[in-house]
Amino acid sequence: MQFKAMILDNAEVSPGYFRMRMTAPPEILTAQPGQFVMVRVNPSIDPLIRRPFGVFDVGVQQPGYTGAAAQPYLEILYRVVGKGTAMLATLHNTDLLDIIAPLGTGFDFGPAGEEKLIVGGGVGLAPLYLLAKELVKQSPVRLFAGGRTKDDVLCITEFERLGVECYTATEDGSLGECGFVTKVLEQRLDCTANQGRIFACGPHGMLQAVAGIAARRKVPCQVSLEGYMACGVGACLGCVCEGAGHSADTPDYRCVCSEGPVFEATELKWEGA
Amino acid sequence: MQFKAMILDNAEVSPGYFRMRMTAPPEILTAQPGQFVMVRVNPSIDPLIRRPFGVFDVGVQQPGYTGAAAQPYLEILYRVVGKGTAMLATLHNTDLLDIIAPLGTGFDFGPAGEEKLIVGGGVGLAPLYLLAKELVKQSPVRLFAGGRTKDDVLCITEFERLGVECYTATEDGSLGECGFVTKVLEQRLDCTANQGRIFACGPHGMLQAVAGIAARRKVPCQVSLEGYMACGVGACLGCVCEGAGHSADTPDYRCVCSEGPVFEATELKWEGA
Amino acid sequence: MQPDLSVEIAGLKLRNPVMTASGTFGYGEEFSQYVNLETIGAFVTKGLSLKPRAGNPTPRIVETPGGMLNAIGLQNVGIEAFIQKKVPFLRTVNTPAIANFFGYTPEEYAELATRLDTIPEVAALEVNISCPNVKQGGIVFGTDPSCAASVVKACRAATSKPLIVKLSPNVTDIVEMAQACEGEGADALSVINTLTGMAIDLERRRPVLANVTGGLSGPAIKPVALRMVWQVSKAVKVPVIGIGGIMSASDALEFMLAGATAVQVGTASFVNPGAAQEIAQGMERWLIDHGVDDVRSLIGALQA
Amino acid sequence: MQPDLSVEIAGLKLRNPVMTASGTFGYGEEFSQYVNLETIGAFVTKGLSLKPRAGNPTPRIVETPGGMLNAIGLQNVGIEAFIQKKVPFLRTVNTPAIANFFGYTPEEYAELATRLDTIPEVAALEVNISCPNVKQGGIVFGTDPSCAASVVKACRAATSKPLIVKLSPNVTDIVEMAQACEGEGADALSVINTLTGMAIDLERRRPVLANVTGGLSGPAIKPVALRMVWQVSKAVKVPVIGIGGIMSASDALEFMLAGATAVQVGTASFVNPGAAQEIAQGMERWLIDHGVDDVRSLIGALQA
Ligand SMILES: Cc1cc2nc3c(=O)[nH]c(=O)nc-3n(C[C@H](O)[C@H](O)[C@H](O)COP(=O)(O)OP(=O)(O)OC[C@H]3O[C@@H](n4cnc5c(N)ncnc54)[C@H](O)[C@@H]3O)c2cc1C
Ligand SMILES: Cc1cc2nc3c(=O)[nH]c(=O)nc-3n(C[C@H](O)[C@H](O)[C@H](O)COP(=O)(O)OP(=O)(O)OC[C@H]3O[C@@H](n4cnc5c(N)ncnc54)[C@H](O)[C@@H]3O)c2cc1C
Ligand SMILES: Cc1cc2nc3c(=O)[nH]c(=O)nc-3n(C[C@H](O)[C@H](O)[C@H](O)COP(=O)(O)O)c2cc1C
Ligand SMILES: Cc1cc2nc3c(=O)[nH]c(=O)nc-3n(C[C@H](O)[C@H](O)[C@H](O)COP(=O)(O)O)c2cc1C
Ligand code: FES
Ligand code: FES
Repeated sequence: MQFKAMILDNAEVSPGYFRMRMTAPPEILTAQPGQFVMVRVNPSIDPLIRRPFGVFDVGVQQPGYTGAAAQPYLEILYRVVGKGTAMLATLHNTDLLDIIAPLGTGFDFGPAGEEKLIVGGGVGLAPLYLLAKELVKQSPVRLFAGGRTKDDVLCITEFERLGVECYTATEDGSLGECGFVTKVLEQRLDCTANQGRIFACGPHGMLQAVAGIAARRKVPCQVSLEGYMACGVGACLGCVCEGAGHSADTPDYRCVCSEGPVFEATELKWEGA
Repeated sequence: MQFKAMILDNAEVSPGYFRMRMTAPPEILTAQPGQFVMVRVNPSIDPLIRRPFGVFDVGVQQPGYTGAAAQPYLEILYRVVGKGTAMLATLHNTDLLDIIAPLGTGFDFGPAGEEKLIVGGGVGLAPLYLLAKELVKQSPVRLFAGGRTKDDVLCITEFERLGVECYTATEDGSLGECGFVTKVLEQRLDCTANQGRIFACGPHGMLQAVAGIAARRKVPCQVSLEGYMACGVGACLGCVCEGAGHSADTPDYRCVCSEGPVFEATELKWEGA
Repeated sequence: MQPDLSVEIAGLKLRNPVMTASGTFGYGEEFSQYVNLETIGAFVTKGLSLKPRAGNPTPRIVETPGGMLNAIGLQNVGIEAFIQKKVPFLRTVNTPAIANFFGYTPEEYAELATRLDTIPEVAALEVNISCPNVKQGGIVFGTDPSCAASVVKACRAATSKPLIVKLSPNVTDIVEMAQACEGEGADALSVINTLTGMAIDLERRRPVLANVTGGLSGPAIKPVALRMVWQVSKAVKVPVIGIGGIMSASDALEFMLAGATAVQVGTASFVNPGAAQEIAQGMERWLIDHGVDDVRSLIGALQA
Repeated sequence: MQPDLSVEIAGLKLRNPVMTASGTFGYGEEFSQYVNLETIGAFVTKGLSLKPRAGNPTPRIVETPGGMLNAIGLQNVGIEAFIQKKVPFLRTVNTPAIANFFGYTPEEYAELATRLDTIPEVAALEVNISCPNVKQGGIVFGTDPSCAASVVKACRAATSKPLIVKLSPNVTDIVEMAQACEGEGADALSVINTLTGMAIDLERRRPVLANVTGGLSGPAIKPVALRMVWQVSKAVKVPVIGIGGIMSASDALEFMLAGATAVQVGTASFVNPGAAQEIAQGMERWLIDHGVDDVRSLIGALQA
């Protein structure tokens, strides 16, 4: 659906990372973890194309004053990387945004009771919070959050509040383990003899590492991809990624926006794999 | 000069008309009545080209708190007509604008003591306030302000406060005389046997009428023109108007931005004249 | 009084002049949540080829100032899958579907035209001639009048449905191209396809698009498109469909003044998925506000 | 370490690759309050003709999405007044001035080249071939390889100064044009001039520009310009000057990666009068930040 959202909050939660809450129609509550939204940053032609962001959270907020109707909301977590996100960061409460949501295919939770291993790198955590919120209802959940420095490891408190056991790793050692978060993930898999199911989102290199670990250890694994998107609905064919069987002769492209952004890791082609 | 101005105030003074005050370097105080500024509405490419506005006022404001340095300011008065002005109208205090000012050639005041007849139509009043402010120092000044309705007759109180005698006319009769302001101007010229000097700014039709009156009555008259401008400094040759001697064979184009925007009415070609 | 927005393209009646452009609206179904298809004049499918085509590696799109580049590489399901999987949807919609298609030889074009001719759900054919002619060293059909003519001739012999030819703007003389196509029996001309452009990633010192160059679309190209529609519509008798950077009802109406009988909305649907419908509604509103009772009175009404 | 920003165009040394484009910077003096001319590589004059020219009626310019159209009509003071009134200023500035000029017959071009050749303050000549050839039914010189070649040949015979030819983008094959000019002795190629476009005033049902069509410039055309610079620089040996929508140092550097030896900044100077100087400074900053000690190492360094 397409709607005009009013910004309720737009706070810098870590240097360069913003968390934005906005109003949404009640249907937003049907958004599945892993789905995303397309944001028109402003009504001008600069930027022209919408920007995609994962659904960080949805919920209903009770306004402070009595008698007011409950307000469904949508949250995104974004990092300022270019023109569009820089403009988003300047927006204030009560400013309006044009949103298309929810889009794409989200995560498949897997059976209840099984250990869920959520792996996020930097702003890749964005679509994983709503996932954790759902998963904790049925399973033990562990989060493996990585980043370059401690500033890139976001919203851990929020995950902890859900009852998720959190592990962190930073490349510079400024928070948690020093190095890549995949090391911590492997330690856990060593302990549990490769039990559980992996859900990952983050930079491509991290996803590739996670997919490799999952493949070697035969752990089911879903990854959430990015792709350069124009339409978000499967019409422009701009956002495609390569399916496992892809080659120059037998091309196998998948639409990240409609068939994904969440894929089984085994369905995809991983470079050098 | 080019400078970043901080908006100090941006108020709707009449439906669709805004008066904006912004900070400026001290050199702004040298701006001559009739000069203009080029405003970059925002740093994006939409709109791309700067928008020209007359200098409505310049001055120095003493901040409320003690010890603060006096702040030179620039004011413009603008009507919302399209994209750029609509965006200007949404700006808030403390927002920044990129300004080039002052540009162009302003009014020639003429001898002191002589009656000054200022004629403004709608937002054409914009560059005439600073003019009146200067002229009242040396001469009796009368203002003839016209508009379609009373909403289009702006800032009369401000002119009155300067000691200017104000006459108004509206096409719908909602304020002052009913009809065109040129009628009121002619009444005054009848009284004074065509004494004085005319300064006019407003829609082209009004300027043409005023120039005609001035020519018939042999009253010296300056008009401030508009033109579609790109550079504002005489480089692009986009803004030209036709000089009196202009014809297809003997073309005579003048740069509105650098030779004008103020011209002696007799220097220009008036359609049908 | 309700103004009459209907127009006709080579016998094909459209309830209003607004279509969606090929490659920007999938096969009609993708946007059905955002656009009530029965509020627009027609929609054009993604370009079809004989065999399914995989298209180019990624990145395939990139934003540019006021526009975007795409190098999708004509990925499509192919004519067979189109008939099996996409045509059933067309049957459910009471709006004409126009099949856009392309080939690499005039024979391929003809074969596609023959097949499309037999599909009752296809109301008209739009030939994309912005493709390389593999027989003639890869020269793009749409940049050479005789190449273009050969394609149109082959298609014309293969179909009795309305045949629309979509012109490439990457030419010195668009009028010459238009006349060549009209001469071989094109029933209408779509003007324009994308301008060839390029974007560079400075830090990586590489082209942004895997294909290096791509097609520029969006508001940035509107002035070029308007100019070409104006030039072409003065020079041919067949109707012209205006395309290029149309974002609003006023844009669409400007193209009609320039000589277009109908328009196509492309990139705008990405920016605003409801664009085509809103433009059609906005045109109606404008006609009412301006007391114009027949949209056809605007076609070519520019006083130039 | 200070990086080396200097480049050479046909023997003409520039302290850095940034020039201002013809028609957007007057005769150098107009912007001297905003740009320290000695911080840029060179500046190009408004196009000169034998006789003074009045140009077109107004409106002459209009903003379009991400760009602008101009139909100034080549208004200029003429070669005589240029020598009398504008050259004295050039003498005061320690930065090469390049004279842009045009004619309506190859002979007119040659005569202008002869006259400009004698002016010591003119460091190089830039031939604008986007003009109609009055002898050949008004076909634009720059859209026909043999017409273009005839102009270049005539100018080449008339001057020993560096001869830069400025190409029109309104062609099917820019490479063919570039090679025709190179073949007749052009020392460098400026790529590109404006794209022909049009804007319409819907309410008045008229073209916005008095001249109906105009030249599109600004960021909107950057992808087309980059593509053409890339195509041309691969196909010729002479240096290419990249032009079209350059607004920032990164834009300029992208053009160099695509193959340009220098760049020209046009419309950007209207948006930001200090643009050319800021772009030159920004390029230096970028080189320092990236540890590149010679800007020439970027020319054509695109990995495509
Ligand atoms: C399904 C999906 C979910 C995403 N979720 C999040 C999220 O929750 N939080 C977050 O911070 N980021 C997320 N991203 C990435 C985010 O979309 C980009 O960071 C953003 O579009 C950059 O916009 P910009 O204008 O600031 O940058 P630009 O200046 O436009 O470009 C900076 C970089 O962003 C990339 N980019 C720009 N536009 C797009 C686009 N339309 N699609 C994909 N990539 C683009 C460019 O390739 C470039 O590398 C997601 C991307 C996808 C595809
Ligand atoms: C020397 C001069 C002084 C002016 N002073 C004032 C003033 O004090 N107050 C005021 O309200 N208006 C003034 N104007 C007019 C003002 O510049 C336009 O109203 C404004 O540029 C419109 O911008 P827009 O984006 O809102 O409109 P657009 O949507 O761009 O266009 C609306 C109309 O404005 C005209 N316009 C747009 N851009 C320009 C431009 N760069 N130059 C000239 N006309 C343009 C168009 O021709 C069109 O008719 C002045 C114009 C000039 C030339
Ligand atoms: C992503 C994308 C894919 C396109 N695919 C096709 C195509 O398959 N066939 C075709 O004829 N035109 C195709 N086009 C061109 C459009 O139909 C249209 O001519 C062009 O985008 C200009 O219109 P616009 O500025 O409104 O987008 C495509 C355009 C885009 C942006
Ligand atoms: C107002 C204006 C006037 C121009 N006049 C000339 C000219 O006289 N001769 C010429 O060769 N190019 C002329 N040009 C073209 C520019 O030099 C340049 O090639 C073009 O604007 C593209 O660059 P840009 O996008 O940076 O503006 C003119 C451009 C503009 C905008
Ligand atoms: S973004 Fe258009 S198909 Fe995926
Ligand atoms: S606005 Fe450029 S010459 Fe006047």
